[in-house]
Formats: sequence, C-alpha cells, structure tokens
Amino acid sequence: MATAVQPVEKTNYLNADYGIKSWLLTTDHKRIALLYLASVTFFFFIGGFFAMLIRLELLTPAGDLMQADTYNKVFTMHGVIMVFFFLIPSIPAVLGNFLVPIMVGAKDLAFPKINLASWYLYMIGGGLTLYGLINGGLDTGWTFYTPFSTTYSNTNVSIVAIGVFINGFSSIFTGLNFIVTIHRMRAPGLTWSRLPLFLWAHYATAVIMVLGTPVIAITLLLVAAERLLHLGIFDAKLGGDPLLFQHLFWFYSHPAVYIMILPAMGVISELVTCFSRKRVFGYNFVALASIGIAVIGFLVWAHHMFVAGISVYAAMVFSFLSYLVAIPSAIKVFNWTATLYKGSIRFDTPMLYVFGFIGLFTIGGMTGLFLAALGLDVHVTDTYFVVAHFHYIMVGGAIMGYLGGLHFWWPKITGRMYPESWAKLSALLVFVGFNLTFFPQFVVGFLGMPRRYHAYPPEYQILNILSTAGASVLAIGYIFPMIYFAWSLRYGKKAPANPWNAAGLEWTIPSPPSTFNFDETPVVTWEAYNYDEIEETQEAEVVG
Amino acid sequence: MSRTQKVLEQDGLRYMPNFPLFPERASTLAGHVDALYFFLVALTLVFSVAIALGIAILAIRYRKERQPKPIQVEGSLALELTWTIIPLGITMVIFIWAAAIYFYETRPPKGAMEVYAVGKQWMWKFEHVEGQREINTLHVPLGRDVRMIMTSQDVIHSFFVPAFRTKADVLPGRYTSVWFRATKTGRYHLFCAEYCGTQHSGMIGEVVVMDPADYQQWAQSGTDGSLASFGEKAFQQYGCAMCHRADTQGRGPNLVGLYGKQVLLDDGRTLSADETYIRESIMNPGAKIASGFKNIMPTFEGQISEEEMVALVAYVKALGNGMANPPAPVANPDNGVYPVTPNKEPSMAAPNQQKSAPIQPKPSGK
Amino acid sequence: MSEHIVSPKIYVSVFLALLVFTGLTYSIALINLGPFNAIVAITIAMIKSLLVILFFMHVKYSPKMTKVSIISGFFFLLILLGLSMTDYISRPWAGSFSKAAQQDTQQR
Amino acid sequence: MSDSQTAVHVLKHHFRDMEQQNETASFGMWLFLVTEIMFFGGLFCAYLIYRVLYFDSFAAASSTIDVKWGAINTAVLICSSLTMAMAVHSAALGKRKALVGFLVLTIILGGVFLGIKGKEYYDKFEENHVPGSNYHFIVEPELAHKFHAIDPAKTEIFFSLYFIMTGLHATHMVVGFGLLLWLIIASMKGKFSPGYYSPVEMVGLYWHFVDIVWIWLFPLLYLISRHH
Repeated sequence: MATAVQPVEKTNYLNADYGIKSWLLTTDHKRIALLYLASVTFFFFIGGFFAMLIRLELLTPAGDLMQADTYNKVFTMHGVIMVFFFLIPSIPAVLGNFLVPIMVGAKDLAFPKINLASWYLYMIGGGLTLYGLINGGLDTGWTFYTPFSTTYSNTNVSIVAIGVFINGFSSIFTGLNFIVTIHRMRAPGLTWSRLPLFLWAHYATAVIMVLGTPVIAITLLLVAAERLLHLGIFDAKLGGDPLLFQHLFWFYSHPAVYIMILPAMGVISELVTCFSRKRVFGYNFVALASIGIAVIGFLVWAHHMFVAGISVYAAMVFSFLSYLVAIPSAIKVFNWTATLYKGSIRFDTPMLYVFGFIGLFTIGGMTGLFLAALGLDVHVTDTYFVVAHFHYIMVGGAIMGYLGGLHFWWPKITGRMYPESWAKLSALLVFVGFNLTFFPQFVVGFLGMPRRYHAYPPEYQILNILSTAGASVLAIGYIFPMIYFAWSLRYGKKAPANPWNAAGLEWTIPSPPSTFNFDETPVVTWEAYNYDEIEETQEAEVVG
Repeated sequence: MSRTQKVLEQDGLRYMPNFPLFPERASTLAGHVDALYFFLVALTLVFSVAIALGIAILAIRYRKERQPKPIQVEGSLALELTWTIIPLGITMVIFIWAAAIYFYETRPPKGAMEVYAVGKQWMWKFEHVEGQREINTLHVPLGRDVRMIMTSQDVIHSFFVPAFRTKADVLPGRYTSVWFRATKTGRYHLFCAEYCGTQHSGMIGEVVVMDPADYQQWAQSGTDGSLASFGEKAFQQYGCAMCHRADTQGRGPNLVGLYGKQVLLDDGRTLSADETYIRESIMNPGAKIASGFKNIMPTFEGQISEEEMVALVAYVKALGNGMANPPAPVANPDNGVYPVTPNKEPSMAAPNQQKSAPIQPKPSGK
Repeated sequence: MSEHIVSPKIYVSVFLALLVFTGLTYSIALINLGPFNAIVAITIAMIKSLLVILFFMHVKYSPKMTKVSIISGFFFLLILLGLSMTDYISRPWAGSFSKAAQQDTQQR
Repeated sequence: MSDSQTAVHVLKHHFRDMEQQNETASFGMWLFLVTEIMFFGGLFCAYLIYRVLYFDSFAAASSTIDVKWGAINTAVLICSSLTMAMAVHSAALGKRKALVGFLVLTIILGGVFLGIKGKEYYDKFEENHVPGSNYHFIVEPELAHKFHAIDPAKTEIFFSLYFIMTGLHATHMVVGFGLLLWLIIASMKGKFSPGYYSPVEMVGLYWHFVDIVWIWLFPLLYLISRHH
C-alpha cells in the first residue's frame, strides 16, 4: 500500500493496474512471467519436499520411514513435478517470457493471449497432476513405462498423463510464441548476428518445444487411452511392443533435457559477458552450438534404451550420434572460459553461479560420455550413476543457470536489489550442498545401487548418508533466495535502470519497465555485448 | 535424530569397515568395462580440472582490481577448430572402444550353458537345464560361459549383476538374453534394475558362483528330472504331441531338430528358429506359419505360465540334440478336432535325418 | 493485404485433380503390384498433400520461412520414423546368437 | 485504439503495421500445424512399425473395413476443402454473402463426413471390431487364404490404431466446427474486410490440414491390400 500512494513513482508494469483481475487477465508478457515465477516456485518447493522425503528414506538401508508404495509415489511425483512443472517451464516461461520481447525490442510477444493461455494450461495441467497426487498418487516413475503404466499400476496414471498432456500444450504455445517473436518482431537493425545469445538459446529451445512436445502428448494420450478405452497399442499380450512406448517417450524426453539446459546456457552467456566486461568469445560458434544441440538432440534418444532390448546395430547408431551432440556443448564450455581471458572480472552473485554452472555442467557433460559408451552404459544405466549424471545437468546446470539469471535480472523485474552478501552465501551453499548430495551418487551408482530403490544393501549406506547430508545443505541454499528475494520486494534498495552496467536492450529501459517496454521502437546499431563501447561511455561519464 | 544415531551405531559402524568404493570384479567382462571406466574417469578429471583451473587462473589474473579495463578479443577460428576436432577425436575413440565391449557382451560365445529366468512381480525364478529350479538365487559354475534366457510374466524387469558389470532388461512377450563368465567364486548381488512396482527394491537376490565340481553336485542333487523332461510332461499334458509328431504324418510341423535351423514360412520368408520363435508359435501360432501347414493351432495365450513355457522351449530345443525323447504319438489323429492333413506335403525333415542338415535350404538371396 | 489472390479456376482444377487421384489410389489398390502397392499409395498421398499445401494453403505464394517450417516439420517426422525403424529392421539380425548356440550343441 | 477505422482498430498494439501482424499470424499458424504434424506423427510411427512387423494381420483387418465409405468420405472432405478455399477467396475479395455461404457449405460437408464416420464406427461396433473385452476377429476362410499369418491379437492393434487415428482426426474436425461457427457469426456481423480476414485464412489452413491428415489415413487404413 505504501508504494502505491507514492506520487513520484513512475508508472511501470507492476503499478499500471491493480487487483487480482488485472493479473489473471493480463496479456502483458512481464506479468505473465511473474505468474509463472510464482507457480513455478510453488511446484519447485513441492518437488523439493518430495526430494527431501526421498533422501530421508535413503538415510538407512532398510525401508523404514515409509511404505514401499509411498516411496514409489514420492519419487514419481518428485520426477513428474520437477521435470514437467519446474525444469521445463522454469527459464523459458519466467526469464524467457520476461526478456524475449524486450531483447528483440518489441512491446510484447507475438501472441499475448496465447501466452496467457499457456499459463492457464500450465495451471490446469499442474492442478490435475496435483489432484492425482493428493487423491492416491502415481507410482510409475516419471517415465510412465509400459506395460507397468498401462496395465499393472493401480494409481492415477490417466489423470497425471492427461495433466502432463495439457501441460505439453502450454509448452508448445510458449515455444511457438518465441519462434514467431524472434522471427517477426525484431527491432530494426537487430539482425540475427546481433541477437543476444540468450535469444539464440531460446530459439533453439523453442524449436525443440514445438517439434518434440507433440510426440510426448500423443504418447501419453495413448497410455491414457490404453487404460481408459482398452485400446492396445503397447499391449504385449496383443503383440504390442513396450519398446515402442520407450522410443516415442524418449523422442521427446531426451530433447526435453535440452529444453532444460539450453536456456540456462543462454543465461550463462549473458552473465559471463557482463561480469567480465567482454564480448563473448566466438559468438558464432556459441550461437550455432545452440542450434546444433537442438537438432542433433533429436537423433540420440535411444541411448536411454541400450539394455532395453533394442537391436545391437541401432544401439551403435544411437551411441555414435550421442557423441556428436557432446561436441557443441564442449564448444560452449570452452568459449565461456575463453571469454574470461583479458576481461575485467567482477564477482557479483550471478557470476558465482556462472562459475558453479560451468564446473558442474562440465562434470555432468563428461559423465554423459560414460552413459553414451555402449559397453559401460550397460553397467551404469538404471543405477544412481544416471541419477547423479542428470542431476548434475539439471540441478547443477539448469537450476544454477536459473538462479544466476534470476539474480541478474531481479533488479529489472522488480526494481529492487537483493542483499548481496546473503546471495553470495547461498550461492556457495548451493554449490557445496549440490556436490555433497550428488557426487557420492556417482560412486554408489558404479557400485551398483539401482535407482528407484526403497531399500538397499547396507554397504551403500555411508554414501547415502553423505548424499542426504548434502541435500540438507542444498535445501538451505534454495530456501535462502526465496526469503531474501521476498524481503527485497519491500526493503531492498531501489534498483537503477542498469545496476550491472550491462549491455542489452533490457538495460536501456527503466527498472521495472513500463507496460509496453519501449516508448518508441529502438533501432539497434550495435553488436551484442558491445562492452567496449559501454566501457568507453562509462569512462567518458566519469571524466565528465 | 535418535533413529539416525541408532542406525549409525548398529548398521553404520558394523558396515563401516566394509565400505567399498568400487564394486567387486567377478566376470571376464568386468575387466573390460573397468578399463574403459578408468579411462573415462581420468579423462573427466583432466577436463574438469583443466576447466576449473582455467577459470580460477583467469578469474584471479583478470579480476577487476588487477585488470580495470578489459581488452576485447573477438574469438579465434583456430582455437574453435581445435576444441571441436580434439573432443570429436576423443569421443570417437571412446565410441569404438565402448562399442567393441558392447559387441562382446551382447554375443554369447559358443558352448555357453543356458539358464532360463522368468521375472515376475517381484521375484526371479531360475530354471536350470538339469532341472534345478530356484527363486532369487542363481547358482552358476565358475569359469563357464552362462547364457541367461529371460522373459517376464508381467512388467519390464532388468537382470543386473554389478559384479559381472552386465545387465539386460527382461521383457514380457519375448526372450532377451545376457551372458557372463564368472571368474571368482562367491556370492554377488542380483538386482532388478528396471522399476517394476511396489516391491521393486525387494526383487533382489544372489548369484552364487561355485566351483564347477560343486556346481555339478548341486545341479544333480534332488531334482525330479531335467527341465526338458518337465517340458515333455507339459508337451503331453497340453496335447501338443497330437499334432507335432515325430514323423511326417502330424498336422503340425515335426519339431525334432527344429531349434536353430532356418525355417521357411508360408509367406516365403525364412527365419532362424530361436527361443523367441518357439515361444511366439505357442502363444500366437498364427503369427508365423511354417511353410506347408495351415493356421489351425489354437493359441495358448493365457493358459501356459512363463515357467511352463520355458520348459517347453527347453524341451523343443532338446529335441534337436537327442537329449530328450521325441514326442510319442499319442492319440489317433482321426479323433482330432482340427482338420487333419497338411494342405501340402510337409516340408519339415523326417526325424531320422541328419541333424545338421537345414530343415529348409536357405533361399539363395539371404 | 499483400496476399496473392488465387483464381477460383486454380482451386477447381486442384479439386478435380484431388478427386482423380483419390479414384486412382483406390483403383490401383485393387491391382496386385506386390510391394509397389504401398509405394504407389504413398506417392499419390504425397502428391495430394502437396497440391493442398501449395494451392489451397497458398504456400506456393508464401514467404520462404513458411516453406522452411513445413519442410522442417516433415524432416523431423522422417527422423522419428527412420531412426525408430533402424531398431525394428535390424532387431532380427541380432538373432544370430541362436545360431552360435546351435553350432555349439552340434559340437557337443 | 478507439479509432473507428477498421484497419486501425484491428491492429494490435505490439505490431508496427498490418503486414507484420498478418505475416505473424500466418507464421504462427504454420508453426502450430508443424506441431500437429508431429502430433499425428507419433501415431504414424506406431502405425508404420506395426504394419511392417505384422503386415498380414494389418492387411486382413484393413480389408474388413468397407472401403466405399472411406472413399466417399475422402471425396466429401476434398469438397469441403474446396469450399473452404473459396471462402477465403471470397473474404479476400470482400464478398460477405459468398463468404458466409461457403463457410456454411464447409460445415455441412464436414457434418456429412462425421455422419459417415459415425456409421462406420457403428458398423465396427456391430462387428465386434472395437478393441476391448468384446473384441472378436473372425478369420474368414477367404482372408486366411489370402493372408498367411493372421493373428487376431494383432488385428486388435490395427483397430486400436484405426480408432485412435480416425478418432483424433474427428476430434480435430469438431474443433474445426467451432471455429467455423465463430467465423460465420463474425462474418455475418461484418467483422472481415479485404484488409482484415486473417482469422478466415487461419481457420482455412487448419481445415486444409485436417483434410491432409485424412488424405493419408485413407490409403493407410483402408487400402493396405485390396487386390484379389
């Protein structure tokens, strides 16, 4: 209320209109981004709560904290919520929604109503999933493997499958909006070679969303149809092939990993340039690597199925292709590192997340080589090694990128600064807690502990205790930002338009921006990350 | 809290000395897998440390305080090519190395002894050719190639023995296979590695590797006949012998010597008569019809358990190598419910023909 | 609007062509051409869809970006079909282990 | 925004001009259709794999469907595509009456298609060819003679695919009905002009896409092996 009556405050997208209706019926991409931020955070903490339950159960070898069925439901809901309702929408729907139109110099996304519809679809899908969760749960694992999901599970498979199906359209709408916006709404002078890498990454992500998501939608629809209508597409009793489900499922769900990591890579490119005051090293390679990852990412899905009973020869083809997709990721890591060279490096919180991201993503990526290696994958697949690997990519990579981006753009989004020392502390906690949680899982995985085990042989206990201890630290690292971000909304220092002195169109407008972002359409005459020019003008100002 | 303490005191301390960081190595495959693993661990260390050191050195050397003004560097094609081509080369080496191991582990060597496995929620059933049947424990001899022929009665399971570094999913509706040669006697973990429902983590067991002599003794003690003889009983019980006679007069193909041969199908294709084919021909007889026969056999889907199926398969296989009695002609064919004579001269071999001769000559094309 | 206005004559001729191709695909299906039945059916369906896409949907007169998106859609569909088929087609090839086992039983 | 001129009225705030707005709408629609390709693509993938694996069962099941209705329906849908194209044409020329007329024709033809589809579904139901516990596939001697390896279980997979593919296609048509009705009402109110008819165009694209899906479903489901 206090802020509302301040007469001097400039009109911005936050105070342009008041009331619940002005939020729920908004077509402003920035307000929708905030709606997403709230709902994604909500799902993150639900998913995180399940993660804590998993870690507590695994503290002891015996299945003593909860029943086996409960445990199965807990890890399933952890996976379903984190993958479909947190990781996939996190960066695109929050940061992407907020920034893509501003970065292209537009007043909004191409289809604002569809953007709002996508949030409603997300909420309906999420609501259905939560309903399924409260009302009996789901125990198939987030992978919905048939015939367990179609025939043997007596939990809410259909409800959750339809929830994820609906959520899929939310993702499609977001992706569609991004592609059209980046193609058609760019400001004059903003050529493809001048696009910030954040946009390249989101473009690649959107391509995957548009091409991949429909396949998982139809696949889950088939699972629901098999349960509800007794259609028998995957039914082994009729001669149906359970592996067909896996093919269709992974056709989306492998590229979905890139939906999670590519936007984070985009964030990192923005951050690393800003805090080393430099143009990104090898712009073209980093940009094309995003597209390369998106395209090749569609050719590798069956590496999830090397022991599943697919043909030996197909396995070799997919293993080969999987190695090709490793290359663009490696290129990115090298280029980010090289960007530091001869920079003028600052250690603000977002940069700490950059360092964390590069380190953890390197380990995550390298362990991916283990899993693409046919002969070795046979041993480590379906063990905690895989669990550790994909958490290094998704938590160590995607969430690090998300948090880094959130800290970087928080002043722009809210117009407030967060307390820097608390933020640094929690970045450190996240890094330490993360490694303590997931590094032991590599070891216990190679020892042979299968994933999704409610009870396990006692010799794996020490490593599991370490992991649980790390998870507690990690949880604190995640709760801190939640608290100080909320605190900053009211008590944080007012943020200037460009607190980091960063390049990019979003920093040329006030914090928070006005409803239509730009008073007049900007004309872009510079390359992305023109920190040389920025440094010069800054010097001139100081001198003047 | 007190629970944790209790556990630490009881279980934790008890197992503290037994705190492995590396799984036991008990098969011929394990060494190959571990070599690749160590190579990759070293590679990961080299790259991660290089990147981490690179970041640390650059971040300290070019920190704002020391380098107040950045110097712009555009990029370098030479560098880009270097860090594209070198990783590509390294990954290709890994690919070929790993593919070679995979090829090794997916092709059972000649002379492997066979053990049948049936996975069901939530137990492993093993059936040895000698007739021993066991649940959740698998006895195998040391130093001998063992090929597991596996199927599932319900959902997907996965046969995983960490000490052997091998794993294969077990699917409903078909047979999958995995092989190993144990190199160390002992008891090893057997896990189900594919999530299969409530008691997934209870679907565990042990692989007991025994000296060959001990194994021989174990295998022969207290069985009521071999797996094939169990299958023979089932063969009689389900009336298979009515049609599948050991001569040319049956309404169904003569099964003697069938296993492993090329079979000419009604639609002109040929295929190798393996376990999956035999199983399918019992479950869905119409799916693949041997040339010269009619689609008259009823389906046994839902009537035969996977364990009986395994025995039947073992019996049909044994028919080929003279280790089982050929099916005795039981009933008078005229009592049969189904049409009597094959519509063409049966093209299956007569029982006394040489085993090694293919039942049908391979078509010249394939 | 800068849209190209297509003459109704073109619409009607495309419509007639579609009807003819429907008749053609049906009558060819009645003749036994072995594997060519499927090939002919697919070719005709492709021609028909192309006619609809180019003329009814105005893609012939659309910006290049539209064409590229459509082609990429079909390209990724082909990837889905093609790469899944590599598994299904080559699965029986691996059946050779049975032969190895058989040779062994003969040796014994 | 409150300007009375139509052309300005329909320009949304975040576009520079009508050309940008129209091109954006058309591009967005095409991208949506690309997602539809992949959506049906999953089904086509399942179809292809099972058809290759179980050709005889698929061919036998396919030949029990009455091809006559499928052929008629193909023709009906092609007609409706023509009327839809003509509707877009009329909108571009600003002929309101013709526009409404062609849209109504399109809906009627779509209704005929669904009616015939319903009759076919009813026949399947009568023949016990609807997958589920009542499913029953009798291998007639004629079929058995023509196709070597018919497995009734696998014909059930065919019919599962048949129902899900045609069912989803029909669902798309029902959605199309809603869109057409909306267009009819809007065009009767005179919302469209030669300067602004992109909704008609977008619905047209959607309708033609639905037609293309059927162009594939017809040979794939009805004509697997029809020769004697």
